[in-house]
Amino acid sequence: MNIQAVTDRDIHELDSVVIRFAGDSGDGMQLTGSQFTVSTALEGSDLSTFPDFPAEIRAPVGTTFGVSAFQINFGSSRVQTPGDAPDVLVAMNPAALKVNLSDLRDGGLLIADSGTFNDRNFQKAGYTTNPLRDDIIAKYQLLELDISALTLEAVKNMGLSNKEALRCKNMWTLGLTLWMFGRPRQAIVDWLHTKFAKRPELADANIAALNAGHAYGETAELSGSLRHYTIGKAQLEPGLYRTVTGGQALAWGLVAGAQKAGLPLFFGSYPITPASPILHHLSALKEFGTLTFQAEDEIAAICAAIGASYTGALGVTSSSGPGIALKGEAIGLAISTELPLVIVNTQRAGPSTGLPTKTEQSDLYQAVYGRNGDAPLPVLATAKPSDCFDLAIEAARLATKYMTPVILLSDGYIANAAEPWKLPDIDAIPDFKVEFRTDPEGFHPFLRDTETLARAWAIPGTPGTTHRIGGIEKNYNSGHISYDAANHQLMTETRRNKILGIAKDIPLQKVEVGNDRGKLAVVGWGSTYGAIQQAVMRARRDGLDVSHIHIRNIWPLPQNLGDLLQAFDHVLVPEMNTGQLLTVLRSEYLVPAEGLNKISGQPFKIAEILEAIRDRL
Amino acid sequence: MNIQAVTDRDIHELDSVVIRFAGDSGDGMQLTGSQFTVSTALEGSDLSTFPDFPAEIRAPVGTTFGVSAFQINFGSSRVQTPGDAPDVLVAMNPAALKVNLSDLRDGGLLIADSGTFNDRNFQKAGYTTNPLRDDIIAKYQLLELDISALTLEAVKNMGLSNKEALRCKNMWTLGLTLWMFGRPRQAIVDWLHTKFAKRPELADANIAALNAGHAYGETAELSGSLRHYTIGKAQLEPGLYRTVTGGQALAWGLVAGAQKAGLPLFFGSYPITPASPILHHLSALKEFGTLTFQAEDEIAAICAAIGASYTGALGVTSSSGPGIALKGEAIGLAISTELPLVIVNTQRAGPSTGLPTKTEQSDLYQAVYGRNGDAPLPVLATAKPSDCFDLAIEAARLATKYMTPVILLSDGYIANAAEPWKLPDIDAIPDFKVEFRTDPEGFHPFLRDTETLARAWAIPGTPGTTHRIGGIEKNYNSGHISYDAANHQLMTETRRNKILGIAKDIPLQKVEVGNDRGKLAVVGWGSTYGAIQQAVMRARRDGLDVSHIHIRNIWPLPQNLGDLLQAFDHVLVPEMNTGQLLTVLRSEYLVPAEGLNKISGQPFKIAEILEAIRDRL
Amino acid sequence: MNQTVKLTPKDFATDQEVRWCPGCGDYAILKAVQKTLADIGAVPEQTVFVSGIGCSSRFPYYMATYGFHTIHGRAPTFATGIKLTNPDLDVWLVTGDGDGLSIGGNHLLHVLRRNVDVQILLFNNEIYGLTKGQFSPTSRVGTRSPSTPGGSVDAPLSPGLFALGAGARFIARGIDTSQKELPGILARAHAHKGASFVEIYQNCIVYNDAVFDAFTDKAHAADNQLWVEHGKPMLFGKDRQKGLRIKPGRLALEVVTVGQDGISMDDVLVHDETDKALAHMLLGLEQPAFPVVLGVVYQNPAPSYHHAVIDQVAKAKLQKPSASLNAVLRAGRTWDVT
Amino acid sequence: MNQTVKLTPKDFATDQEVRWCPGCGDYAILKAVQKTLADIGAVPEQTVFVSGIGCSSRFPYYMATYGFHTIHGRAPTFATGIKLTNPDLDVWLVTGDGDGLSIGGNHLLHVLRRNVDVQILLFNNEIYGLTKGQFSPTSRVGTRSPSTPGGSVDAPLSPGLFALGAGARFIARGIDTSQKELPGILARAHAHKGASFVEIYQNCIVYNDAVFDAFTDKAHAADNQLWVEHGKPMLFGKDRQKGLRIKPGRLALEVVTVGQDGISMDDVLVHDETDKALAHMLLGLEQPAFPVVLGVVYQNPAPSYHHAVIDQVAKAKLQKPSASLNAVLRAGRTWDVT
Ligand SMILES: Cc1ncc(C[n+]2csc(CCOP(=O)(O)OP(=O)(O)O)c2C)c(N)n1
Ligand SMILES: Cc1ncc(C[n+]2csc(CCOP(=O)(O)OP(=O)(O)O)c2C)c(N)n1
Ligand code: SF4
Ligand code: SF4
Ligand SMILES: [Mg+2]
Ligand SMILES: [Mg+2]
Repeated sequence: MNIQAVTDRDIHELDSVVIRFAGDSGDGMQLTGSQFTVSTALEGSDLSTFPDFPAEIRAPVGTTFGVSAFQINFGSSRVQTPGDAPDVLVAMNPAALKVNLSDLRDGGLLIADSGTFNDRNFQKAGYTTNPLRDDIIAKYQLLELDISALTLEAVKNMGLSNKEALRCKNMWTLGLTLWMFGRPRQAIVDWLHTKFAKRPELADANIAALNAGHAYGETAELSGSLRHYTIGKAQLEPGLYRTVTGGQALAWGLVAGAQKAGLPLFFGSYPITPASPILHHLSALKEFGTLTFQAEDEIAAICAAIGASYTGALGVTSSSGPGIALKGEAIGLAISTELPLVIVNTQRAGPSTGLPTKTEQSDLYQAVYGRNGDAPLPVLATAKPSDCFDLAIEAARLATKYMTPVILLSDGYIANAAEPWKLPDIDAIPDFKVEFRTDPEGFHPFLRDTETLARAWAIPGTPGTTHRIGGIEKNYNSGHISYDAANHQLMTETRRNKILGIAKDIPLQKVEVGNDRGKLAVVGWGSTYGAIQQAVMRARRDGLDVSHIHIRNIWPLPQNLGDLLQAFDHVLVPEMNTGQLLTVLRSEYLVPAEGLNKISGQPFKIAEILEAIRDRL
Repeated sequence: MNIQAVTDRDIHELDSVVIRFAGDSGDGMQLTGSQFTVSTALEGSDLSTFPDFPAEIRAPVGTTFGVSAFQINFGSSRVQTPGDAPDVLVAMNPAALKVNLSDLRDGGLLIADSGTFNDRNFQKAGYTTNPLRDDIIAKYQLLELDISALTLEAVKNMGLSNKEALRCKNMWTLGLTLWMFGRPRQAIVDWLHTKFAKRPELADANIAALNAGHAYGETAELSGSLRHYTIGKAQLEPGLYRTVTGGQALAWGLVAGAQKAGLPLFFGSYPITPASPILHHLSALKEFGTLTFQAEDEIAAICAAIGASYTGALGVTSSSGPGIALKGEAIGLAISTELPLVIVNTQRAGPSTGLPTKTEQSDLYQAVYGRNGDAPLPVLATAKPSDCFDLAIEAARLATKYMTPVILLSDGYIANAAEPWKLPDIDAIPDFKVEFRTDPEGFHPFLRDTETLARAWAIPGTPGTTHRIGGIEKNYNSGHISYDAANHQLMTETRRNKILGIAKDIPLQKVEVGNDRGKLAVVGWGSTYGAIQQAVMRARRDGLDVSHIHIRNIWPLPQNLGDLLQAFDHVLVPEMNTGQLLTVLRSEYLVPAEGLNKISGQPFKIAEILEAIRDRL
Repeated sequence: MNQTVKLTPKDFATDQEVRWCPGCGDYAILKAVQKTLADIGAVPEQTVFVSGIGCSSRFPYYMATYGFHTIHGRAPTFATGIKLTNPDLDVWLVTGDGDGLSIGGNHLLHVLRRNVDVQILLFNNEIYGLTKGQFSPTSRVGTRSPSTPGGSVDAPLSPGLFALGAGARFIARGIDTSQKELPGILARAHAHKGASFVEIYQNCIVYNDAVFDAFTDKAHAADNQLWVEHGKPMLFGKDRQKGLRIKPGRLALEVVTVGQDGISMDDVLVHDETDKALAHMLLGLEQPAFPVVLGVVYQNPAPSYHHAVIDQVAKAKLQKPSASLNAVLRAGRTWDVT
Repeated sequence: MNQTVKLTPKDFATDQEVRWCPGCGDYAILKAVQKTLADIGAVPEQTVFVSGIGCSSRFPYYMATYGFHTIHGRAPTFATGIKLTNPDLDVWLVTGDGDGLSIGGNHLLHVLRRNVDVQILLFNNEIYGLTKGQFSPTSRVGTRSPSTPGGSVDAPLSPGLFALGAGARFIARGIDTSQKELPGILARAHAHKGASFVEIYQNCIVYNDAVFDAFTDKAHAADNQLWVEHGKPMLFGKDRQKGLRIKPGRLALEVVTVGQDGISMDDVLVHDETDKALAHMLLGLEQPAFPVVLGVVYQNPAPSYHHAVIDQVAKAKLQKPSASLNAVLRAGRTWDVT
């Protein structure tokens, strides 16, 4: 479509569009975006979204720090990222324009609600004059509509207060954009009916606004800039799909993991942005026997989870960087007592309180190295929303099979972003039922499986296996506390070897895109997955010898990774931190890997990585 | 001397002896050892001690886990370590024999109090028969004395209860050993008079026992095994000396550091083994205006210290691994608000509670990497007791000059061990007075010194510079909170560069022993200093091309370290952990360094390192 | 520490845009605090506002004084370090029901126990505002929140009773919207030497709107708010005809109506803010049977923590007037190597 | 959960050598607890002892049951996870004045507030034993310790009043050496549903010897120990002639002597363990003016935390009997790609 073609010479991109909805926290942009996502998904497009909301709950109306935005990239090809620059920007007020305009690509379409472009709002947004009259606007295709007035018109005499009526603006806007890209409205109509079941007049008004926006596109006489575009279906694997966010997928994965282990799920957590959604989702899944415990703090949350594991549940705790910091001592106890535990870290921008609502990958050091004593544990990292489901199950498997805490890294972007997900059949997922130790014969709590080195797990309530455990070093042969020097060396090495041995039980490192040897390997982990992959694919189309390697097992690393990296002339490691995976790879394999580091609280753009690739080839 | 000569062919060692006093927690072995140390030091020998006490406060009498030991190595040459194997072992009861005999070198002298070698004690120690009649004893020179009876005899009719009288056993033993090695008694007599000022009869009795033991050596008819030896003075640098433990030196160094910075010292801490001595020493130095705050936990301790720094004091907090783990979140705040703070970690064996009274170096990862977000800070590590004084001052200098928290690593061995210390002249130490920002003109809290990148430090009470700080990201140009993407990148890089820039302000890495290029560099940090140095010196005497490099600045590393390491064919890194400095060196310099790892809660023996050197050359 | 020109509430406002939701009770409290500082003649540079994390804890950014927005739950510990380092500073601590009673309960306990001379303002909205509405330790049983879709089951804590159990010596209660009374209460908290604890009922319009209506809204206020004053009979109700008295022969209070079944003014209990047993009963009274007790419920001063701490330092300095580190190092056994 | 052969105290002892100092009060408590378990017919494998860190927290190693020696101050949180996961277990929590009231104060607060069904034994020796004798939150002002050579200045906390403020519904007190009474008190704590809090005065012979002598040693015991019993008059003294009564017209207690200035038995207050106001007064009584109140001071049961938690799960299961994750994933909007 031409508003794409203007800049992008990449034919494979022609069939995708990036829209950003931006407005006041109160304007309901997140709703608009997620509903647009749904009806787009239902049309079979591939898509990737990026909700970006302010730290304030509801900042004063019209202020720049109160601006909330939702970006969606959808198309008939594999999309993978929310897109570098919007092709279409919807600005519901001057503040939204101020914050977002610079991201709109040259030649892009700007839709502005002129109804809100008045002096009071200019001033609140820090404009002295009407920015729509500014020269910079010339770069874009401007579509000025008094959406406020059009909405009020659409819902008048429906018995709404002016405030309520204006709240329908977002549905009017949604209707217009749905028309532009030929997306159906029915799903949204249904949703509005259920959402406002108790207040049908609101449902009707919102639907009226939705339809009015749609009709406006169809009938209105408009500049060529606004046209009706069609976007084909994406070539997704056949199957049943839904959209899923990382928070949802992670919660469901934990439930599945507990089921596969045959254990009740105990989830101990303390609210923190952006980790809370997992707590919220699980709290609504009690029918699976899931216990969710909102503790007094993060320490209580993890300790309660360890207590639950000690008692025979799958103990899980979840937080974000600052909260995980508080769990360090308790993680050490779980390592020392060798109890299964899953620790989920939905990373946010740090250090300290940092930028709670912005994303970052800067807790890798903390996950791999951040404890006192020699305290190794497995670390996994999710690549995207749907991946959270698979890795939550894998975390449960490793924790119970090896009797160890496992850290699962996600981040704020993955937690809130949505993508289409080909639904797995839970029953088809192999299980890994736990067998508790019940035989008193020759039992002691640190008896080990000769193969996995996992200790025997006997739980309270079992006759004949009463025992005491704790954080003091234990005798290798009896499990009793021991201050013996040689024994401490043996136990430390055993704990270490147990974790390193997991490398034999995880997938070998594969190359996502490109050859398994060559000029340049771009090595990533976590949510940079999509951006790196798109960049590498584009570079390869331009004939560059570059491969994409994505690491899910941060510790222990896959057995073949060292050889794989040695097979490339250059290794580039893009991270949303100052170079943390980089440290691990360099020290493990002595490869002269270099970092590409973005610490702005924003995901990488494809172009940023592509440029770094070009610079090196 | 022959009890040395038996095994040791190393002439330089001929003039030093290793004695270990071992007995029940109640037998006062630590006192015996420290008093022997004093009078040995006063005679001008070089020395190094190793107190090794049980985790239990006072375990039941006669049990093996209640055994307390004190080892001292002293001689006329540079000693540096408490010695690999004792030449003389004093065993006050069977349990002490059981625990310590295997360490006594072949041919060594065993002094046993036969008065305690009875069936009840054999059984408590886990012996079935009298071990002194065992064949293994043949390897050693056994001197059996009924010290109990001899002591009772010595103090009879001095009006002591039998219990009190037996308490004098340790002084009798001390008297005997002092005679053996020609050490004077006066200092101890004086000490006993002051110690028992309130109970002169106890002073007299202990002195009587001391003299009796001494007289016994002089007069008794003994096998050739017990003779009168003379040990020459060590060739120490001229000057005034005292013995000092790491705990003392660190406390004094902090007081000195605060004085040099011109700030009051605020010390917030929560008791924990083996870090508590620092709190105890500082609590008795209030005359310097030092405030010591025993907080409700480690988090409160560090936060109070940060609050004090915010208010213009030198905030210091101190703990050991598990306690430091709890401080992680607050350290992040100090990094984000860029406030000076000294964090002392007296490391102990981990993970978790681990072995509280045993030493280890396994918190380096935690110090360098153990925080959420990109949160760099300087890390220093002390090599020996006296070194604690110098590095505490250096930590205060870096913290105040660069407005950053600094982690200072010590360990349980350094904290409790004693060595002779050439007393510095405090007045001769250059100061680094802090200048608070008082000029309101153009002030904002994150204004930076263009050279150090340190921010302006304006404290409450100052007119015209009122401001607010916190853990949320701050605008580079105003210090106000900012969610701006580019600003976060800039601030993260600035914090990073500030810390990396410290490399320009610290000593270049020197080579302790040997050449600055060659076959093998043995690289150490912390309390392995003495053992590595002795091993390298011996290896060099045997003509091996090996050098000793000791790193005090763990982060940032000295600017020349990379080139230095590249100049050696092999790099060996002995650590009392599973290889933590190793990770840092390999990732920073891509040198194929290998580790020599001891995780037994015991310091390295010279022989262990020497053997590793020989294996590689 | 005295200033020349009297400052106005405005002088204590910063240039920073206030970032609470429109209609949040925090705005009213901010107003009352700024007024209080003006009333008491506070000196901006001698005043420090310390907070943890939460909507309420954003408070310092809006006060033109020194301010430290610290980490979640730990504000009391920073305040302790600040006060001990410079006792001349006037330290105010702002916290929330989650910050102060959930993650921070232990520090609140110990700052009260030690009687550190700070004013503690706990904004109780019975919810976690900043993290989008989960229930808190003061949320009533049955509170539906994102983490308790079926309603919360944890018994709520009474901040006042908790403070009393912690050894607090000044306990008061106010309401965000009680602009008439709040500044007076805050001024008393400020005048009190030692730790003063003020619980302020604050309405979170977004996540817990109207939880306090039963006693805060106009219609019910008079019959459900008992503003106590030392030495005054404890009366409430539209025409102040209702009062509290001790149940004859019992260790309990009851509501009586003056003029009904022989109850006279003399039967009504007179408030004694120094009576700990009475405070315990008043703080424990629950609606609807009883009104919500507001104002200064308990005050029983004792020396502040910093006095004792600093006295010890002063004593040590007196005993060793010319303390020299060189001397300390050289005390005890030394020897010369020549 | 019933056993065939009745177990003896010995059956609850492990083969591990007990590692407390000779003469430590912990030995006596261990004896009393082992006797209690035998008396109540506890089932070893259904019993779990959870502790933090400290001399007292070594306790689980000596009980032939399941045991978890956790980390400093956090025992209540582990106990909560254990009880919620398997409510059939009988959970005992052992802590110290440092473990439970210093670093662990917040968790103790919340386990009491939530009313988790565990027996909490706080060994109060008014000192940090394991770390070699620093003062604790219950140490009296002036306590000389390695960290307070000049004497401590922090006001001590009253464990009982703290527990009451936290919402505890069972509060009792005992003495390590009171072997006659202790097992009975522990049995009552065990019988109580919900969190039960028992403070046990424990002598640390090494670092704080004899701090409790004023009321524990033979000579002073009778006149300084008031063992309360529900429904019985509160009498004490050698020939039980002394008692407590309410000061006429005041909300306070006073010591009276039966037979003196017209005081008769009827004047002596009868203990009502369900009376919270009375509990507050009794727990607040201080020596030497008053005796130390011992025994079950307060009991006022309410449903245990785990019931409510588990009921919600049960209800959810009822509402969605055949819950299937496949179904949950497919609920809401899905589409087919063919
Ligand atoms: C260590 C840590 N854990 C959790 C959080 C997330 N968090 C921020 S504020 C808050 C609770 C706020 O509740 P409250 O103290 O009542 O303040 P309010 O927002 O209601 O005013 C939480 C859980 C955090 N910032 N830091
Ligand atoms: C995180 C942490 N901080 C500090 C310590 C050191 N520590 C162990 S026990 C203890 C206090 C023990 O006092 P209390 O609870 O009264 O037990 P007691 O020894 O007196 O029975 C302390 C401070 C620790 N083990 N862990
Ligand atoms: S969320 Fe509630 S407490 Fe927070 S600012 Fe909004 S209204 Fe106020
Ligand atoms: S130190 Fe005290 S509390 Fe600890 S075991 Fe010894 S006597 Fe008991
Ligand atoms: Mg709140
Ligand atoms: Mg104690």
